[in-house]
Amino acid sequence: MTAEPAERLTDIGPPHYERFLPPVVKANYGKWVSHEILQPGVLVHTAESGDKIYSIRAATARLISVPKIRQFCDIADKYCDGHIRWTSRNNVEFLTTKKENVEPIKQAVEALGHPVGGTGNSITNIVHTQGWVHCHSAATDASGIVKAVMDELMDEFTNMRLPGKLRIALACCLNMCGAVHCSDIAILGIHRRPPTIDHDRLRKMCEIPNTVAACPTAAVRPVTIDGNPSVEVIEEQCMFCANCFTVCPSMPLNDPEYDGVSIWVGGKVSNARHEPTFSKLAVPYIPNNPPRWPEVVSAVKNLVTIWTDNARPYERMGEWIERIGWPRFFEMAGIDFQKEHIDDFKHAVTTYKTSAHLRF
Amino acid sequence: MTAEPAERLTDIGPPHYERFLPPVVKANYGKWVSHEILQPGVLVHTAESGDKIYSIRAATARLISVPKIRQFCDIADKYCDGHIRWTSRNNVEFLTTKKENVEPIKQAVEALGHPVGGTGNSITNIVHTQGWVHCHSAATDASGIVKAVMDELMDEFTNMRLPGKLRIALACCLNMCGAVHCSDIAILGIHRRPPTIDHDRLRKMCEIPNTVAACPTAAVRPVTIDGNPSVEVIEEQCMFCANCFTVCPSMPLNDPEYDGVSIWVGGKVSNARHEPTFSKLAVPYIPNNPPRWPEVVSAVKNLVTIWTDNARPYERMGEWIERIGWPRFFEMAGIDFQKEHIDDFKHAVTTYKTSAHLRF
Amino acid sequence: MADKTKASGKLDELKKGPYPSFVKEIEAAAETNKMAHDLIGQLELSYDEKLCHWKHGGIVGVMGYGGGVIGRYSDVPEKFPNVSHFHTLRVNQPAAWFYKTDALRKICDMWEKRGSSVLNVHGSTGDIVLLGTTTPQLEPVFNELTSLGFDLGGSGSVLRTPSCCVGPARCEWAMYDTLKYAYEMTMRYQDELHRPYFPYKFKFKFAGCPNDCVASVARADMSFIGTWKDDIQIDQDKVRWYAEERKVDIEDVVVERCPTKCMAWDGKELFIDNRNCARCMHCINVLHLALKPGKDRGCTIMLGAKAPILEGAQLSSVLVPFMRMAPPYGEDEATAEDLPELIDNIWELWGEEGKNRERVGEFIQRIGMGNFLDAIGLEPQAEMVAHPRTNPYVFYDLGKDEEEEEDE
Amino acid sequence: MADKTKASGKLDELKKGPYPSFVKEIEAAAETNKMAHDLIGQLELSYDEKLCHWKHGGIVGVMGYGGGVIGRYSDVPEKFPNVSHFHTLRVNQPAAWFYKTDALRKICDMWEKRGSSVLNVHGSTGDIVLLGTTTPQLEPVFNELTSLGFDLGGSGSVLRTPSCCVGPARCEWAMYDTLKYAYEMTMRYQDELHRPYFPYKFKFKFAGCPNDCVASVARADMSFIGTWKDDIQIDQDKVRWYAEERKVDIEDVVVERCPTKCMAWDGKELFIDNRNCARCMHCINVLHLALKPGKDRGCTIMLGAKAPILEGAQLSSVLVPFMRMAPPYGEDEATAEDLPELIDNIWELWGEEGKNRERVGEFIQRIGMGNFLDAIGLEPQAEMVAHPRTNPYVFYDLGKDEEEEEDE
Ligand code: SRM
Ligand code: SRM
Ligand code: SRM
Ligand code: SRM
Ligand code: SF4
Ligand code: SF4
Ligand code: SF4
Ligand code: SF4
Ligand code: SF4
Ligand code: SF4
Ligand code: SF4
Ligand code: SF4
Repeated sequence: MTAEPAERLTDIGPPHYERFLPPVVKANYGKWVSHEILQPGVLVHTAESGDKIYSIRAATARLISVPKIRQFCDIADKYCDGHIRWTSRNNVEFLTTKKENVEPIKQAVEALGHPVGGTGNSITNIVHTQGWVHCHSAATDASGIVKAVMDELMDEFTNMRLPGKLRIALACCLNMCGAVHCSDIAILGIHRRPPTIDHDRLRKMCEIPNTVAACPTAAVRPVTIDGNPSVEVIEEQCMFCANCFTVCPSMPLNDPEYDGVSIWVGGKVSNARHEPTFSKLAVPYIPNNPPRWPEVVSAVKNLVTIWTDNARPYERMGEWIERIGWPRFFEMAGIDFQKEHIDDFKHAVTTYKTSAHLRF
Repeated sequence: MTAEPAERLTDIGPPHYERFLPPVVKANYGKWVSHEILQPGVLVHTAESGDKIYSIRAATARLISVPKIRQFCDIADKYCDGHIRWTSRNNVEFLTTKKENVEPIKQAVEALGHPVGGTGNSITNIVHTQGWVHCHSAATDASGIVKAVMDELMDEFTNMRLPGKLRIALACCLNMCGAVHCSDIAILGIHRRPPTIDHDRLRKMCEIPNTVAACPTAAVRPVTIDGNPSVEVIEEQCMFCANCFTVCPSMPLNDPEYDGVSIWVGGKVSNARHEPTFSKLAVPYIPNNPPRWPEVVSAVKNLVTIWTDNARPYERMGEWIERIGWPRFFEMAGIDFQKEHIDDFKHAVTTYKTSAHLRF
Repeated sequence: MADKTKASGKLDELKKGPYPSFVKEIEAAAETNKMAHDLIGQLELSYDEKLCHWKHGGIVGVMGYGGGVIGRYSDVPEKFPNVSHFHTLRVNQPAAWFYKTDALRKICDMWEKRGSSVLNVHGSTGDIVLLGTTTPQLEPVFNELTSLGFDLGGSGSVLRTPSCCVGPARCEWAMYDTLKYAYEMTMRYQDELHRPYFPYKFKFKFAGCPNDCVASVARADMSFIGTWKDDIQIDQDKVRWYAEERKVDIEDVVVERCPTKCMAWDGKELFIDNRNCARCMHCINVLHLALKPGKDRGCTIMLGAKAPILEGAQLSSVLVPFMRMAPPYGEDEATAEDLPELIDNIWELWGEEGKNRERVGEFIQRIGMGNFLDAIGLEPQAEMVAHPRTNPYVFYDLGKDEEEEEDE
Repeated sequence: MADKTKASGKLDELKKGPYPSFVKEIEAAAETNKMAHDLIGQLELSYDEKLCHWKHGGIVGVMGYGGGVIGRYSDVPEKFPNVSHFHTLRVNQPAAWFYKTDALRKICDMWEKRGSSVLNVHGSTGDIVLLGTTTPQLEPVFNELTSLGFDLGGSGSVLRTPSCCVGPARCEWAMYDTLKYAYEMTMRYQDELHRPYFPYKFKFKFAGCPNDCVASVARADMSFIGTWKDDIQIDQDKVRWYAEERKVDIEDVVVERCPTKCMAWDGKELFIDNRNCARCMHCINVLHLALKPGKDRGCTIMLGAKAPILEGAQLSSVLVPFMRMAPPYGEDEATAEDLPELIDNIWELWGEEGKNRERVGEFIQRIGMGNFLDAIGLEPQAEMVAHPRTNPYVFYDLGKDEEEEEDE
């Protein structure tokens, strides 16, 4: 008899998490009572039962190779009964019930070039996106800037001496994949030239009504070019969001001269103390300068430094700025306050200073 | 010789204030160093020179008759060398350098039916507008409600036992003449029926483009009625602002059944402590119930009472509510939170609760 | 027809109670005045019907002026012929509402004769509002007023009557001369006040300190709010006196209420970190015998307040963080000498590009504050915003880069 | 043509420094993988030209699914033929990103063979992102994945892959079972996850407590944030231990940082006015050995977060202030049993009335939150707003009055 073709599986969903939970987790699921950070990157959680689990957290570049994952698996097999997890910020965590495994794990992971840290009041991994590695939309690279910035800030990953947590994120375009818009420091790739239109391709590839509707500022208008329907862009009305390009590939905005990076500060997500809040524009534009974007690195470093030196304990970047006021922040950061900093989109009026609460 | 016709004076502007300043003011202009409130309604200001000026402040209905002004003048002539002023909230002030005149002035003014008070942490006069006495736009009367509310709150005008200042204002329509939108308690006349259109008159009286442009929600559209240009109102899109009526008299909104009053809380103007802020909707609608609007009176009284009983010293209404949170406020005020309380105009999204900061 | 001098029915109820009764006022006027008399009648009708009985105002005025008079007609003139016309005149008040009785009495005499004998002291903008007269009386009223030294205030799309707090005339906190500026600006702009040529109304208000006793931030297109730059003056003995004699809980009612938490009190000394003081006035208000504002004084100019029509209400927002209002003027600082140019630039831009019935605040919203500043020639400053933008929809100014490139 | 396995030039610089190098990762993959090899080449070109070299993605996918694959083509295929196709697959991660090495190794083996040997662990939504393969490989990859027990995640206008914080698996603060809900909701809505029928994407994220370690409030259309209703549990001895042994300045770092200022510390006892506690977690975070959340637990459901496109970014806002997530369920309270209906109602309304590419948050903005609540059958609650409206542009619901009248 010939073998029946195997049924094509669909809609099976992800593996059930229980398949992957360490036994100590299953036994103490929902019964953890406390945690302590033993050293940067090393947590211990204790359960009602008295059971303990040690987590050793290490940085990854998020973009990771099959060989590296296998090396991680080797460590996890050796010390963690094959258990491993990743965090919501793309750090890897090795989990063990044996305290004596902590140092060997740490050494093994660091030997692979993955520093242990990112816990407590530190700078943990940078949430980021695809950049030139995979996305068509990217106004800058992601991994490269992240690497350059983290190289500079590594001491704050492996130490816990900051006033509070500091979350950095990067998105390579205004689509802002990731929680970039609510980060202590956000690095954002930006275009600064209106789309160029390839009318020929546009005719074949794009739906004109969708393209017109895609523009938040109504800069895209239907026109007839050489007897064919197409679109035009009122350049003064374009603020380079690339949303037209998202729906219509024939309107690219990429421009090696004018693309670059903007830096935003003071956002947060947790409810701790201050409510969650968006990041605000600090540095309107820095040109792309691969491979190490030195101007971006030093701008970020500067922000980290002035915050570290001046914030009170547990004050996140935005909480600190709110206390000292934005004018003082600009002064301390040495950033020139410009037209670009002033909102002019829909709710701009709600960002104006409507009191005489000023400091001199 | 015949007398030359007197030249018609124009653009002379108001009398120079120096003509009317009391001598002690002129002598100490800009040199006042301190003040004290001697009793409710009685202030004394002391100058560098040691000179003093006593001000006795009394309520007026703002709408005032020629005979009454003459009576005030009599008092001012008798005790104040003819000097008198009004405040920015329509209280009258009698000014004297003689301490011994304070009590006689007080008695004389009160004898005319004008209680002395309104200073310090009290409820001072209600800023208000024309209502049925003079305006065509009025969705309610102004003077009548003010009278009824102040009759109820008079003890708080003549005492200074409140946590902070409490400013009440009333506007008889959404035009909001006065600083109604930034008051601790604002009483606002509202329509709740779309305009009725008199097409015949409209044709003669109104410019159609202006009328269409006047509508904030684009509910007014040009149409042709019996061959003549006119407008129609998309009723679902009307939120009863009466702005169309302002530019086009043939679109009245008045409606004895559906007009009435809404109550707003927590606004302020001063920069003291909290920044200036708008009042927020508390009671969406109370029908007009002349002559004494008992439901409005008791709603206001209730707001004053819960604030008085619960606010900390110097906490204005809005500062108190911000501390306890809006859900608690609605609970304490016994006001049902409704759809109407939720903003749905332009910046509505900025008023949503975007955190898990909740109290239970 | 209603021909009684006294209110009755519903209105009668409003003669009771401790607060001054507007009904009694109208009655008092009605004793000698027919218009006031019919006003009672029409008002009673409104009270009975819960309906306003005034028609949408027509355009009436005095010769050569485009404002100052609000036309008003009864929609039941047959019932109340004496208020069939019932126009108001707005009379420009003297700065800070100081009067001598002789001037007031003359206005009263005139108004008893030529109007309703009823007035508002004052209107919400600050004018003396003469409530109700007929068209033929407008010109005589105007002539009598000017001969008494008074002039009309604003209405319509003009500069509205400026107003100011009592300021240096009777307040220790006036950081600049509010009366002087209210008066001088009113005089300088008489033409703009009387002849409509703006897209819409424009209001100035002058408050001597951040307490803003004329509610300027909420009601004036351009608000001038006094403030100071240097340190709050502290008399520590007096602070202790407050704590000890007046039993003021300084920690609770002062330190804890400070919006920037820049104060400390150890039971003996009050410490203020002045660099972080937001100039809110609270501590000074409460401990006024012990604390005083600094000596380096001026004002913050704020722009754009308005009521809700059309695009929603706005508070004014910072335009000039600090302007010195009296000499000696230093270099490199904004001073009152810059005011005329600043105002001209704003009016010119708004006058040319503002839409009909678009307040300056709405105009700024529409064109963007950055563009507005560019156009009037002011540098953007961080003080102008509560916070920088959160949205990335930035109209980058490429001209700048290109210029820089050319420079290279 | 660029046929080197190792990076050089600009990219080489990114192999230096202490932070893990993505260049080294791609190099490691490139040792055995041609796609990774050409990826280096194309990336170097991008670094040289400051330009991205991917074309706008075409529509590719696996049979029967409308999402899970992002099509990607090189715009320089002649130079880098091995990445001329370079599609990613999004693989639905196990809840909270726990793995066993055997499963991971199998994915690696498959991806080394059928893809680029490069992946993202994880993508921003939470998926395992398999970075780059060719169209013909898509179906085989999918079949191998499912045979390993994995399935694709979402892309396009579908329910996106839900994600959750580590929660009860390793955190003492999980107020409900985040893994269970992430898993169950993913399973319940497999169809919505794989077949686009929404106006646009829709994301669920589950955070066990207000610390929100999955950033749900900023990134999920529907965020489930654990919280509690009763009093914070205090161990006063441990509080004192913090003060004495750990030298924590409780007044400064705890009491003073409390957003509602509802705490007091007299050096011996820590007092919390729980009715005014906003459940922010700060004091618990800092004094975690002494304080614990209350015992009456559930979650707050928030709706509407999104990135800026089109109408600007939004944070989620409160939809259900408190939902109990595990039995016993009381009467008159929102419980997890209401969830399916709630979600159905939202999707139905938004599905029918939402515009193309309009996120649910933008949809609510457009139709008004009040109308939205009406339509999905939820009562408005004061918890849903930061503050009630300030503008008087109210669409009064007259139906209500008319009904009331009819009732009379
Ligand atoms: C592992 C992880 C959850 C997961 O499912 O993967 C996690 C785990 C813990 N978080 Fe978190 N958080 C994790 C991402 C987050 C995020 C999300 C993000 O950054 O994108 C946030 C919100 C950040 C924000 O507000 O922008 C977050 C805000 C917090 C906070 C609040 C911090 C604050 O003051 O605002 C705490 C409380 C604390 O640390 O005391 C917290 C506390 C904790 C605790 C102590 C909870 C516990 O008892 O186990 C865990 C160890 C924290 C540490 O690293 O010191 N966790 N935590 C995530 C680790 C990310 C990483 O690799 O660095
Ligand atoms: C006379 C008047 C100015 C004028 O030119 O007419 C005035 C006069 C004074 N005000 Fe005022 N304020 C006057 C309207 C205002 C207004 C405007 C308004 O209400 O429309 C405000 C803003 C109100 C708001 O925020 O909504 C105002 C907010 C203040 C404050 C700040 C109060 C606060 O805590 O928010 C102070 C400080 C204080 O009282 O300690 C103040 C303080 C004062 C002082 C003590 C100033 C002084 O040293 O002379 C004066 C006596 C106050 C009193 O009544 O106890 N004045 N004051 C106004 C009297 C109105 C009335 O008849 O009641
Ligand atoms: C008389 C007065 C009310 C009062 O009882 O005191 C008044 C009365 C009228 N106002 Fe006003 N406004 C008066 C001060 C105000 C103020 C307060 C202020 O100036 O400080 C405001 C709010 C601040 C502002 O300017 O925004 C105000 C905001 C309005 C508006 C809304 C303007 C806006 O941009 O939102 C309108 C509607 C309009 O302009 O079409 C308006 C329109 C009107 C009209 C002309 C009615 C109309 O629709 O055309 C009213 C004539 C009533 C009458 O029959 O006498 N009135 N009006 C005040 C002027 C007296 C005076 O000169 O002293
Ligand atoms: C792969 C990933 C970035 C990453 O490197 O991790 C990603 C990549 C893309 N995102 Fe995203 N988004 C990714 C998570 C996000 C997130 C974060 C999240 O889900 O937590 C957001 C912000 C939250 C949100 O949903 O608003 C996000 C907001 C967007 C948007 C803006 C949506 C908006 O409403 O504002 C777009 C534009 C669009 O949908 O047209 C977008 C579009 C895209 C596209 C499909 C490009 C496009 O214009 O069509 C990107 C494909 C890149 C590629 O070639 O692989 N991506 N995207 C993330 C998905 C991996 C995964 O499944 O785990
Ligand atoms: S942020 Fe923009 S460029 Fe970067 S991955 Fe997302 S869509 Fe692509
Ligand atoms: S980039 Fe954005 S603003 Fe510019 S035309 Fe395209 S959609 Fe419109
Ligand atoms: S608030 Fe409205 S009704 Fe009242 S006076 Fe002003 S415009 Fe007239
Ligand atoms: S009342 Fe206001 S919303 Fe209604 S039609 Fe007139 S202008 Fe438009
Ligand atoms: S605003 Fe300031 S200066 Fe003017 S009266 Fe009020 S307290 Fe005095
Ligand atoms: S003026 Fe206000 S901000 Fe300044 S110290 Fe006093 S209370 Fe604080
Ligand atoms: S969100 Fe709360 S429950 Fe979840 S991991 Fe973070 S701290 Fe723990
Ligand atoms: S959880 Fe937050 S709000 Fe509640 S008491 Fe602690 S610090 Fe205050």
